[in-house]
Amino acid sequence: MFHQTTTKTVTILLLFIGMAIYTVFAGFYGRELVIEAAYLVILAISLDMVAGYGGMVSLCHGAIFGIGAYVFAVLTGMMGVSPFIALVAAIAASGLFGLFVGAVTSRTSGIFFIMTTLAFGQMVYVYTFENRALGGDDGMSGVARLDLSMIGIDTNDSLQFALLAIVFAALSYAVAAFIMRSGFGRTLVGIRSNEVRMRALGLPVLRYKAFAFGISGALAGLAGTIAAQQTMFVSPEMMSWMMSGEALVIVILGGLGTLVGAAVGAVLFVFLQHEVSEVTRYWHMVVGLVLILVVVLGNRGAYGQIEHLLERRKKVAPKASALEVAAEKDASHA
Amino acid sequence: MLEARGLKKSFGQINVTNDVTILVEKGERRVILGPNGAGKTTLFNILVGELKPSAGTIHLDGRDVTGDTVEARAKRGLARSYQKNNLFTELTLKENLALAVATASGASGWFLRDTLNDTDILAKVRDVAAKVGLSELLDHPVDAVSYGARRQLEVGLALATDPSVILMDEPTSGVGPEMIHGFHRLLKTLPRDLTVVIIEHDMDLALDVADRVSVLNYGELVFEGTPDETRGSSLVNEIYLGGRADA
Amino acid sequence: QEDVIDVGMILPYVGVYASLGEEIDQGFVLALEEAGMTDRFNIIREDTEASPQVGVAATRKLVLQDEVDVLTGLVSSGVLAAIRDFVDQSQTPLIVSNAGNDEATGADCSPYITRVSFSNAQVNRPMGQWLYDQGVRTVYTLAPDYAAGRQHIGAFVTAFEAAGGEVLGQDYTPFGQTQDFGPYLTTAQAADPDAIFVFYAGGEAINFVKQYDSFGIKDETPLYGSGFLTSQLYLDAEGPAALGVITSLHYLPTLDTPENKAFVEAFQAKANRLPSEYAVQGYDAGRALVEAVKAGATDRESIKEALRDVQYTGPRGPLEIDPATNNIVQNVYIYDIVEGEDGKLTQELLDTVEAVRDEPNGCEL
Amino acid sequence: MLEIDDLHTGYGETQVIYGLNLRATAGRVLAILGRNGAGKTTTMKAIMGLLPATRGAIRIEGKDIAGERTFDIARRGIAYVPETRDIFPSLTVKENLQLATRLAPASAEWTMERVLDFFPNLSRRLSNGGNELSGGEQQMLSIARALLMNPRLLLLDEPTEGLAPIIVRQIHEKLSELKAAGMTMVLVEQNFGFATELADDVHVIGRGETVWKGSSADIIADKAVQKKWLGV
Amino acid sequence: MNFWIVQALNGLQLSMLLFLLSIGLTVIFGLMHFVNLAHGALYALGAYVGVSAFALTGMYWGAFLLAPIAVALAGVVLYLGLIRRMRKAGPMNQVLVTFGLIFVLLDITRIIWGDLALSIPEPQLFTGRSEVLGVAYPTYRLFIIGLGLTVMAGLWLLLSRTQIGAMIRAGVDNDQMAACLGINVERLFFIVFCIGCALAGLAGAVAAPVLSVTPSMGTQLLIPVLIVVVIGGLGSLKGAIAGSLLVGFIQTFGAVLAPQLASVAIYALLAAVLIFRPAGLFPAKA
Ligand SMILES: Nc1ncnc2c1ncn2[C@@H]1O[C@H](COP(=O)(O)OP(=O)(O)OP(=O)(O)O)[C@@H](O)[C@H]1O
Ligand SMILES: Nc1ncnc2c1ncn2[C@@H]1O[C@H](COP(=O)(O)OP(=O)(O)OP(=O)(O)O)[C@@H](O)[C@H]1O
Ligand SMILES: [Mg+2]
Ligand SMILES: [Mg+2]
Repeated sequence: MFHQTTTKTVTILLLFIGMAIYTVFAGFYGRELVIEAAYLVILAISLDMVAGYGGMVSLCHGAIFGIGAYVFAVLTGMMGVSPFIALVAAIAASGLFGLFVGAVTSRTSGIFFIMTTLAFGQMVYVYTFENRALGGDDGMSGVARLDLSMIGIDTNDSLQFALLAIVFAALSYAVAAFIMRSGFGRTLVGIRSNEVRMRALGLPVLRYKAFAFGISGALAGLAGTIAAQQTMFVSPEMMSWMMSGEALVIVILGGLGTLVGAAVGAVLFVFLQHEVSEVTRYWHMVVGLVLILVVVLGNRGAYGQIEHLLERRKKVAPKASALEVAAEKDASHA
Repeated sequence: MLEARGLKKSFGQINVTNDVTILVEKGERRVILGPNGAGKTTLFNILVGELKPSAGTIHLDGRDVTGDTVEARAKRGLARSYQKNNLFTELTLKENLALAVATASGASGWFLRDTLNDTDILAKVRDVAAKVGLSELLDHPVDAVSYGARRQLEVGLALATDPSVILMDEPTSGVGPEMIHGFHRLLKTLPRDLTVVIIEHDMDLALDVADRVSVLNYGELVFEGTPDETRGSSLVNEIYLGGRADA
Repeated sequence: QEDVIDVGMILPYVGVYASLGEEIDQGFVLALEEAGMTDRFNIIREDTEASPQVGVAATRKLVLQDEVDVLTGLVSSGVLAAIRDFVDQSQTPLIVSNAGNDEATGADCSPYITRVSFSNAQVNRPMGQWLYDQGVRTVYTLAPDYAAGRQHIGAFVTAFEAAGGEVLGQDYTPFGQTQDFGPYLTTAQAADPDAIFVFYAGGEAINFVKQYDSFGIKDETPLYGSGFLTSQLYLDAEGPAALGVITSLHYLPTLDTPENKAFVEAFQAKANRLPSEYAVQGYDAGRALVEAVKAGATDRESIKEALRDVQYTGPRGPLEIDPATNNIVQNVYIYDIVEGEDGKLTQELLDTVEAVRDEPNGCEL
Repeated sequence: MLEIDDLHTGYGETQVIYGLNLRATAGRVLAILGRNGAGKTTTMKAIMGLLPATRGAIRIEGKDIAGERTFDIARRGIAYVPETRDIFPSLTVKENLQLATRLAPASAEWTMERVLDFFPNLSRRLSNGGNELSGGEQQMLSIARALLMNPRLLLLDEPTEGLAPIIVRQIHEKLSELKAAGMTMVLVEQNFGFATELADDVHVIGRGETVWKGSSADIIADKAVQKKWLGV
Repeated sequence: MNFWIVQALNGLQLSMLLFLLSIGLTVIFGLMHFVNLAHGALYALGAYVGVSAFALTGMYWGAFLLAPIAVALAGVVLYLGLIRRMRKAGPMNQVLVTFGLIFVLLDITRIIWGDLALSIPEPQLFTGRSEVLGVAYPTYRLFIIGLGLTVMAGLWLLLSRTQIGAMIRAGVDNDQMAACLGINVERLFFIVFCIGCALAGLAGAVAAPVLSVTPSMGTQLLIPVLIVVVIGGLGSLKGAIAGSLLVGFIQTFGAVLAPQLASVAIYALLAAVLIFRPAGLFPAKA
């Protein structure tokens, strides 16, 4: 179950503040990386909500992310709608799509759930890829950025846009953390742990799962709109299962089911990818090796490992035979 | 209160439940006996909706719930415990019970408040834990407590939903003598308007708490009567007790 | 001491297009070496991984952070389409060395985008008339289902129908997902056309040619296509299955001209294999830049202007930049695959369509 | 037959057993009693090599098996009926049983036929999935599976749990027969009557140690011990 | 008529190819419940080794023999170095590790064999076309059909006549209890994993003459193969067979009857199957 522990608070604050400081001092390219990291943070958090806490490992979050991006792109680029309205519409559309996928897939579980979500994701991908009106495989350019000039923010300035992206990421974390520590979030964990029992306790499990997937989808859609604004361009590439796979890798890399891990993983992933690709053309191999190492050295992901070391369940070990002691006490009362 | 009429269920060729009719009154303590494989657990599964009967109807509090889902019946106050532990194994006992309390009270839909930090819910959790003798273990994860404690938690989860009818499937199996006593006491102190149906192999306990006893054999209801009638029944003795008069 | 010109090279070095990126890169460097001007240019390489998103990021980095004077590269049309607006707005000249989407020098053309490779229509249009002239009256077409596939086939079909031919049927196979062409081949064959015309490239080209051969359709229905089908790069892998396949392309390593001979020799010395059309495209991108600089260009604006006047005879014959579209004007060669003297497969030139030029198609420069 | 000296074991960092000693003599039945959570199951798991002994020795016929891998221990002729039954759900009843016959010698005493004869309930369910059995049937299957291994030492963790009285009696008879035939058994039971009737020796575990040793008759007579350590 | 016979053969051929490609995955994933995303990469490795073996021996059969052996050896290394630790680490970690492996294996093949597409010719014995059911059909494709059926039968026998299948499933269900029955679960899984790898290698060698050998061939194939395994239901050979037939025929006849939908056909199939049968068509009894 999710608890906003000190370790979590400190780590997440350090992460976002660190990103912000880096942004201020980085060059143009560094800021692009920060923006990429920021939307990946959001995407990863949205995935961790369902995968890490709800046990619903999704391979269609790339597609949902893409839906957010495309809705935003079509509305601003093709139809000239105000980016604010487009933002809301994009989040709503991806949320609804998430709700839909969640509803129809909620009866499956485990690998079957993964594969059904993959199927829906791929259908969206193939549809977009072959749809000429949406630019087909060439994608679509002409995406607008949010206009925040009335509060003095110039989103076309790389520094300001990057900082804005960090703010969005931080807000997303806050929202996710809030939900995960609410009754709803707890219930989600219960479903992951034992769906049958939750049902027997009287919970309409399928509705909760679908709803959780919808919320997660809305967040993923938000990530998509930021990605679309960054490059001012969208392509079906964003929707492919590789994107979903990448999101999953990020979550596990950082630590599944910790939320903070998702954020840490995203930053780590972007850093790795770009640092290593500077050095060698075979950077995929290096990233692959790092992934393997992370798992072999602890199975918990980078942040998960830290949390484990710091918070090693102080209380976990029941003193041997606590029950026995209790029973004795009971007996002596009787 | 709980009225099941003409229930039928078969797996392949075998009729596991064959025209079983059981009418339990409000506040009644009903014990279900029967040899292994008689169809007792299957009957529970049908009653709570985990299995669909091929024939028959189920009424709960006068309402036909035959077509209702498991969760809908649970919402109407029907709770059960399982014969084979069915818990939230990686969560603590407190979290287990809190999930049950929250689901029953509607708190599982809270978006703004934390159920694990809610005084009402926690009070209820402690109350239930005390009833089933688990107060000392609340902070331990299920997979770190002994088997007997897990059996107790089974019952605890069902009780925590504040049911009007509770079905308990062999609640005392694997539990030590003094915990059985504790459980015995618990049964006696449960509010009288709570309807209790128990599958139980411990005859001392069963016949002491029962208002009426139903005996299943090969999917059929072969006997129904008071505890005294049960003790005296040669049929029950033959198929279930195995000629043991002292039960 | 003259100023060094910063060149941003955007190519895929990993992923499905990695080998093409490599060829183009080598060709480009060869052009600079040939001109003895390697010191004048500082090449900054960025990997697009064939992903538009990465491509955009790479381009923005080259333009905004490295402040390059000229961009070159681009294998995939998707990446080109993705960076088009940015290149145009940032006023950075771009020499396209592969991506063939018609729009880039058509409706979406930009004074800053010069293409020295080809356009999809350019390579295929000549085949329409040519096939009709060979007596082919009916065709069935096949191509992968993506923008380029539809353009390659579309240009051919328009020309073929204009010439009087008839298209009996068309199938677009799922791009990147189709490995077994059996069902499509059987369907095409059942339509009983005079010929089958296809566009496939890369691994799909190899699969297609081999499977076409193994189904024995070759004996009844000859195979024609866009020249990428039997590119030098895939001939070895296709093996005897490629014999007799007739296609059109803007370059063949077997062209019998002094310019090409010299080029092939130089490339072989460097890379130890025959150059493909991609190597030539890379070479011509380098050569065009060299010519522009020789003509006195030094910065973004002057390079952009000088590129429009580039004109020379290179390995693929005479070429120039069309001022109306900034697309290349070049010969298109029709060739088939035969067994060479050394027993290896080689291209045999059948016909040359000279100075093929695209219509502006909405381009206003 | 089985000697445990100064056993320390537990789950990861949680130590549960502190210096436990135990003797099971060949041809006799040893009952291990104790409250819920006393560490009975933990001891059984340690014998099977499912938990590492952090200290102490576990000897089978004089040979220390602490540290040996579980399947090697099983191949020494030790069969285990766990309290959770551990039927393989994706195997049919028949397959569950067949697996156990793999290591048995051809001339084995317990054969498939004999076992099915003994548990007729199972013979009607041979093609059912392991998870389609009733609780009691699973318990029978678990015992049947152990018998089919034709062990020299049989470890039984609450074998009567969830069984109808009639079956409990039958099992009692069969185990008595086995005992008469010279099988060594270690039995963990909450059913005090069942255990003391069957067992020759009794060890009581409390708080991770052996707190009482004696014969069945001793403990039946010693109400104080019963009350203190078992809560009877 | 002939048209439909040929298309049916096409469907069968694709099914068998898919079966060969997926059977290794089925064995590892279906029986061991180990999520081995690197299966595609191992298959590609098999194809590449096949290319080299062909170059070395000049014979197709050299590739046919050496590829499975080489990939099985790779499997040994992987198992001892990595997979063994991952067996109980849960599906998420397995996904991550084998995802990492994809990258590593991909780059290793690129470093050794380059980026260019390669190929090997069909074996002399099976070139050309043969008459079946009144139509001429490529002989090598008939060979694939035959080989698929043979492997199918072989595995069927192995799993039904021996207890290996039951032992593996027992090990997956509950490895501690399996060990208590004297089963050396560790060694069993080691063998299963290596067999799965060998089958991947074999698939690579068999596919190489029909499909081109490219670094991306493995990733391209991974999804269809996962779909086959999942549609069929985990843990059953029957499921893998049903899955490959279904996917093979839907792909083939989708391409013939509704080409514009061909690309979504298998995803729609997957979604439909799992929505109505949430555990696949032939779920193991669990
Ligand atoms: N997986 C575990 N991790 C940590 N502690 C555990 C674990 N399993 C059991 N324990 C603890 O070890 C102690 C002994 O447990 P054990 O299961 O051996 O008891 P037992 O005597 O068999 O009880 P029961 O009669 O209830 O089966 C208990 O206090 C329990 O809390
Ligand atoms: N899913 C199933 N498929 C086939 N048969 C089943 C299934 N579930 C139960 N059975 C069979 O139905 C019969 C009744 O099972 P049930 O679990 O109801 O027995 P029970 O009376 O609870 O017995 P016990 O006291 O042993 O728990 C058993 O013989 C069992 O094998
Ligand atoms: Mg039962
Ligand atoms: Mg125990």
